[in-house]
Amino acid sequence: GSDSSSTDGGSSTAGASDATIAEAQTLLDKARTRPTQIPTQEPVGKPIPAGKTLSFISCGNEDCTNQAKVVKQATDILGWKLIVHNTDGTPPTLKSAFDQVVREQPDGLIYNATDRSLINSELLELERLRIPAAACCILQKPGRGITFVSEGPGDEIAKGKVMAAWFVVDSAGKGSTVYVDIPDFKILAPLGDGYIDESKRLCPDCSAERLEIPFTSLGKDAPNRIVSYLRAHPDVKYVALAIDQIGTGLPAALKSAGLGDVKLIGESPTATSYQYIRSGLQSVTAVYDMYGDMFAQVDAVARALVDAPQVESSPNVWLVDKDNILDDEGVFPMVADNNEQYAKVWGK
Amino acid sequence: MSPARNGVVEERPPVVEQRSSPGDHAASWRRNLSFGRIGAVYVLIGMVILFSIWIPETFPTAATVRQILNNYAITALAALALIVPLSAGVFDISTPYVMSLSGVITAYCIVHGVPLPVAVTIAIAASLAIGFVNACVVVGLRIESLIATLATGSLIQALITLVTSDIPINDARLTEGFSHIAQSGIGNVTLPVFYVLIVGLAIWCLQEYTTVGRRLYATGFNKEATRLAGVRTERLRFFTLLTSATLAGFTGVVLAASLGSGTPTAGTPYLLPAFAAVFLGATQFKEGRFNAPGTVLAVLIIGTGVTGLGLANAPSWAGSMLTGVILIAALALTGVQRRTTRTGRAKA
Amino acid sequence: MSPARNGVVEERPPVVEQRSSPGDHAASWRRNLSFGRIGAVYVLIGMVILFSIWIPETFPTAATVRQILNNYAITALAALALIVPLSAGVFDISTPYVMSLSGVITAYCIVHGVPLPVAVTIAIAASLAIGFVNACVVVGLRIESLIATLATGSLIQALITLVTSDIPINDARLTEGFSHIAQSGIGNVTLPVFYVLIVGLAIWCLQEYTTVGRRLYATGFNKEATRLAGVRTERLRFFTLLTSATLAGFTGVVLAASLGSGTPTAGTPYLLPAFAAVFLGATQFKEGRFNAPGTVLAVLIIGTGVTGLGLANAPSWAGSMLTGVILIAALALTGVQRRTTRTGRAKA
Amino acid sequence: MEMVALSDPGSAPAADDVLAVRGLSKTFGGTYALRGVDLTVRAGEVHGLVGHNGSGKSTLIKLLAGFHHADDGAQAWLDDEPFDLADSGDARHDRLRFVHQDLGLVLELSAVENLALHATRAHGEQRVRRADEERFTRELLARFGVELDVHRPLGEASPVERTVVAIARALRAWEGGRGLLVLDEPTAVLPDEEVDRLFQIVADVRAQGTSVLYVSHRLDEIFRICDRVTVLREGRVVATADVATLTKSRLIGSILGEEGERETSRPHLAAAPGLPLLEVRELSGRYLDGASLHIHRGEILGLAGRPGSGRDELPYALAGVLPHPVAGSFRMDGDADWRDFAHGEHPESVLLPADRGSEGVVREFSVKENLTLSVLDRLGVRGALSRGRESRFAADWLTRLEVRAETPDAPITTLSGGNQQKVLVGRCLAQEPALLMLCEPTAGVDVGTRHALYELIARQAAEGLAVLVSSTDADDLLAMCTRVLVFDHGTVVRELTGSAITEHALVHAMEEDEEEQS
Ligand SMILES: Nc1ncnc2c1ncn2[C@@H]1O[C@H](COP(=O)(O)OP(=O)(O)OP(=O)(O)O)[C@@H](O)[C@H]1O
Ligand SMILES: Nc1ncnc2c1ncn2[C@@H]1O[C@H](COP(=O)(O)OP(=O)(O)OP(=O)(O)O)[C@@H](O)[C@H]1O
Ligand SMILES: [Mg+2]
Ligand SMILES: [Mg+2]
Repeated sequence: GSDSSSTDGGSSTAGASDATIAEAQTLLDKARTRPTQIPTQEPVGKPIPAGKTLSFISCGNEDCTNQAKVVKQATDILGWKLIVHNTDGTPPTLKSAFDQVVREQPDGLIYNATDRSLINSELLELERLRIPAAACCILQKPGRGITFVSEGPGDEIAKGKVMAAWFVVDSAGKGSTVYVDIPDFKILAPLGDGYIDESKRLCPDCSAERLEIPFTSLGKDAPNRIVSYLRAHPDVKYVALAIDQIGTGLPAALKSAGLGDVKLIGESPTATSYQYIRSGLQSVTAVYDMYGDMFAQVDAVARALVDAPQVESSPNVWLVDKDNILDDEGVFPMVADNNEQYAKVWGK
Repeated sequence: MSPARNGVVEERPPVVEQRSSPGDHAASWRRNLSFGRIGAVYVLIGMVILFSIWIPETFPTAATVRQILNNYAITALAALALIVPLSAGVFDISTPYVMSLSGVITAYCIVHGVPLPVAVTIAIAASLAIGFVNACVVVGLRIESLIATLATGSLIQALITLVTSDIPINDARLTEGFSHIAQSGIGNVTLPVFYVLIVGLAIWCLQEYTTVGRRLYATGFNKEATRLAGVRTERLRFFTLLTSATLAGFTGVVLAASLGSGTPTAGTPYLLPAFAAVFLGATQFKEGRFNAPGTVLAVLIIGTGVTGLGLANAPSWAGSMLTGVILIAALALTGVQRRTTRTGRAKA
Repeated sequence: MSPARNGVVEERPPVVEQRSSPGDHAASWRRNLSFGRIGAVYVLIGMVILFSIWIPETFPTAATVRQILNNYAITALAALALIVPLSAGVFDISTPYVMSLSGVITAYCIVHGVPLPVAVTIAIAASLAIGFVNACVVVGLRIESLIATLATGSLIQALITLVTSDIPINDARLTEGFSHIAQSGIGNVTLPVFYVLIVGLAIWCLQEYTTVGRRLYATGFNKEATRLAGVRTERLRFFTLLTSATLAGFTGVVLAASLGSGTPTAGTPYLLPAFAAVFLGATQFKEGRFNAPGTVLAVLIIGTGVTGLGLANAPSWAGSMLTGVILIAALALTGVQRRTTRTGRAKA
Repeated sequence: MEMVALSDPGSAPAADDVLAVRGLSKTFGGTYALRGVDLTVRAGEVHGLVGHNGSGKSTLIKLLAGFHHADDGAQAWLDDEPFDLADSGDARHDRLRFVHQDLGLVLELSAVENLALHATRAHGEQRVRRADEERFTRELLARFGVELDVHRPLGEASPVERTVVAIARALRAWEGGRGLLVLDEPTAVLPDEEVDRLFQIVADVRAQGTSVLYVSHRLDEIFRICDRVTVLREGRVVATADVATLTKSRLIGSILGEEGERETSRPHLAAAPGLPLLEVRELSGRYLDGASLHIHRGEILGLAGRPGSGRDELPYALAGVLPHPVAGSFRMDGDADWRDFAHGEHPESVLLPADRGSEGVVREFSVKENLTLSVLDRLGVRGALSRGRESRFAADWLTRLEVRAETPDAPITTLSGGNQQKVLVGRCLAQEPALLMLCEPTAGVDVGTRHALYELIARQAAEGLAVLVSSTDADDLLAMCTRVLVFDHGTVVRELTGSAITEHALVHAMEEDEEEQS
């Protein structure tokens, strides 16, 4: 990445010291560079048998649908068969899907964002059947039927810190910011902690608050709630979004409320928010590496099947703005040759 | 005087032909088993046959039956909660919110060390209190029930947010003793299935074998005439809202136990399926009357369809498609049959 | 024959006393401005005063008015779509799904290079087709409208999933010309506000000043009597479902334009607020009749409350709380006033 | 009004009074429905209650039943003991039994359930004893000579059957002895022979020592069964008198507040010469079974026959509004082509439905809106409705029909039943049809209105309107019709014309036919 065009990097007196801004700038420069290496470099070391069957439980929303496609690429590399269990994300259908997995006894399972308490008995049954299960986006630690967890709370905090760095640098340590949180999604809480704490650490005089909006306001009155907050806090010019989905429709609402100068810092971009970034309606977003995430889970299942030890890894972080955004539409791997690198790790 | 003792008009022949004499058991059975009575049963049978041919290995098994029963028990409970008010012409659309509230309260209490029975009692008492508020608004302030309970639903949502800040309550204690309420069972059939049986039976008895049940129907059909007959219709309507809130409260506890957490929005996904089931159920068995067996049948039908499609690994849109088609088919079958029967009789 | 020509009873004095002479404007105005007529208006005024005292810097400004209008225009459109069928006694709860579908179709077409006017036409034509299906199911198969449209809603959902795989459609082209449909405006008041005015006015004229409107109300109140009075009630009911679908389709296009994307679930959050607004609206202006000004007023009230609370930095539960309280207060005021007027007059 | 009041209405109740009411008033929204009504019903008497439409009869009864709350100042005694009208839980209410106007039945429930609904309240029974209830219902209805499927919703039963169920319900578990049975227009839709049966029941009730308060607009009935009669006019008691001292014309005068009787004789109408307006061949439906008939312009054709004879189905079949298929053909003005009902065609006509409450009025509409519902197209240009024209139109018709309403914008439900009926007749006439079909045109209509309606219709017929009247009330046929068809088993079995139409002939025709069949 180049020096950020969006920062003036000028000397500041109040707020953050030049030193901390420089620290933030360093962090930011690193984060704006597209990663080139997958997190897990360690080869499995044993031949992974082909012809295995992997089950994937889809929650029925956009992300899950895309995840299924990515997992398919991974299983294709391994020569495995993938069974996708579609649910609508509600407890009965989710539970039904897990029941079905227990009955069908595949060689491995991948699922996401389902609390263990709903499926405790199924997970224990899978453990008994020695079927490895990898999950993402859950708060629980591995164990008792869960073989591997990617995108845990620690990874979220790291992402929040990078977003905070962008805010501090862009505002030259003089701004005020708000983090828009959806408490329903508990996995997003550490992200907010990372963002707010890091903002305050880098810039003790900056104000960084949290605005909670209910999950039900997504796609409806979330923009209005944010506009109300901003009108009541005219000094806040930086809005960090727990997920980019919150920002759908927000630029238009800001514009019609005369708040066009407010900058949006996002996370887990949607196709809409990429579009916003391209047209300058949103400043940056922290990319969610779906490829890395899914491949890491398949990798974990593969290691479990050949009794190779699991490896700890942290996902890559990448901050995207108008200047370094790719032209890709939809889902793309954060590491350009993600699939090839994994193939090498898997010995394929 | 007893009119039975005076034979005023014995010499006259009956003016109306007796359409079905009471002794004619065969005919009465034929009527009870007609499409017009139980169109949905035939749809269910048809579906079972279809799926058994389509996926003979996995569908026609005891495991499938268990899977359907276990996973749709809570939907059935949520639907049963609506029957009593609906049969008295009262819409209670606050029940999903009561479900969420009661689950959240139970979880909150347990996490704060309240013994399980006390926690459940508190939750159900709170639900009853909500029912009381509903009843006061609908009966006391004489506000149309549909919109009144929409309004109280909003109030309950506020209460839930106030208690939980929209953060699901999770804790190890919730996956222990508490979860047995929903997750333990007899021979792999979980307890909620038995709750459905008990609640369904109780409602059936209330509606079929008690005078209150009959007065409820009468109130729902014609409030004025029923009041003229000396029935205290307002008191009954009051009572129905207490019933639905209490049942919803109980369902909420069971739902929380099955989720192993107190989720602030746990109830909302049940709103539309529950209403669909109750209305479809009202066309079965007791034509035009909301009834428990019909409702349970309706839930079973949808459950069978969706589960069958899941076993067949159908694409995710197939589930919604089938739900819609089943609803229309069952209702159309019931209706068409009824109309042709009438016409046939007219010609006879 | 003309009634004027035969004087059957001319010798008798007319019994119809004109109690309120047409000249008595003051009394008629007093009646029109009573709580019983427009309880909600007083609630709105009270709320405006309260917020203006509470947050004098930000609330009583033109910006707040614009914010409310801009942000609730789509809710108002969604609610207006429900009025015509409801006044004929037909529930159309598929409208939120039609909204989603039409938005998705528009986005899909535009992304595939179809010119904007053609894309919008296609989307609205598709909505009309859905309306036709609804009408066939409700009128043709004679299935109760509430559950029939619940079923078709499920079918539409399936259609949406089929087209989009539940992935929102995003593209640069959607944030260009297309978004002007919703996002441009006149003096910071966006176009949807004007759509509400136009649609609301059209519905008002239909209901108040046309024969069709009168017949629609009659159908809703007593279908059988209206049919026997020579009105083609089934044809009217058919027509209402076409209206609601078309209006919902239009609303869906506007919603998609305001979101700048074709979101598969965009419409669903509008279901309950729209129904609440229509039912609250039916208690205003034209007591007991679903009407456009009442509906728009209801949306305004909720919008003002929620926006005011947002500006006042109230916690997130306050919005739902206020919504519930407003609904109950407006309905109770309207109802109580009406009853006391009667009693008062009786005592006089 | 020189009718003799036989008891001083203002005095306290005497020992043999079953029911005494003093100073009973009721206002609805500022309008008096009843003002200071005194009423005394003696032990063992049948007491008539008459009055024009909207005079307050039903209101009085609903006050007795505790359905409405009386204005302050009213006193009531039952068997010499004061009782609280407002407290419907008062045990003494058990000695008061009601059959309300329009019967107060829940039509979606079956006969068994309707009977049980009422009875269980009195006895505090919580369990439903299905077999007992069914047996009891069958026995009870059999004694009244009606056998209907006791498990079908009453909505599918005929008006007669419903009336019987309502009466049976009121008398359920009645032990006889002192008490009061209140019947509010029970005969409004009953044919004569059913009326006879009802009177047998009334006589039996009275023989058991129970008093009866009897409301009817059919004054003959008052003379047949009542001992005394109270006349209400505009919510006040204008007289209470011994029936034996009265003549029909004096009673009518008292009801209408005028001296003398307004006697209408049957109109001398001549059917227009030439081809009939409508000819119908082999009409079949649920009850109709190959009925053929014709009607000329300027003719008032009556249809007689017991319920289920096809007589009541015919107008609906001709209007093409039945849900079930209808077979047969028709032609207008002697066209060459016979058109087929089975093809969904039907003659141009206007129908006044039989059941005012469920098929006639739109309860939520105002008087004006109800009146103009069928003629909206004529009140505006191309779908636009002219408010001014509508108001003038409505005011014109309401005056013409002598409708007692506060304003044309008052809700229709604030009108008495009879006045609602006038509005509906207005709705029909306003359509200026060639063929008008009236079902039960005078059900619940007072004598004054009844004669006004007769005259109105005769006047229209004289101008060339063809009218078809289907009525259970022989008076309607006698007073209006120039020709009467008697139906049985779905076909026309007799035709009476001109002076041959007498009450005797009508009854005879139906009975005779009965004998032939058996
Ligand atoms: N809901 C109401 N609100 C206001 N006024 C009413 C209402 N119902 C009836 N009235 C008035 O009370 C009067 C008596 O009506 P009611 O129905 O008691 O007449 P009635 O004597 O039973 O006549 P009918 O023989 O036509 O049934 C009428 O003038 C009517 O306008
Ligand atoms: N619920 C009500 N609200 C307002 N006014 C009413 C109501 N019920 C009756 N009235 C009025 O009270 C008056 C008396 O009505 P009521 O029904 O007692 O008359 P009625 O003598 O029974 O007439 P009918 O012979 O037509 O049955 C009428 O003016 C009627 O319009
Ligand atoms: Mg009456
Ligand atoms: Mg009356």
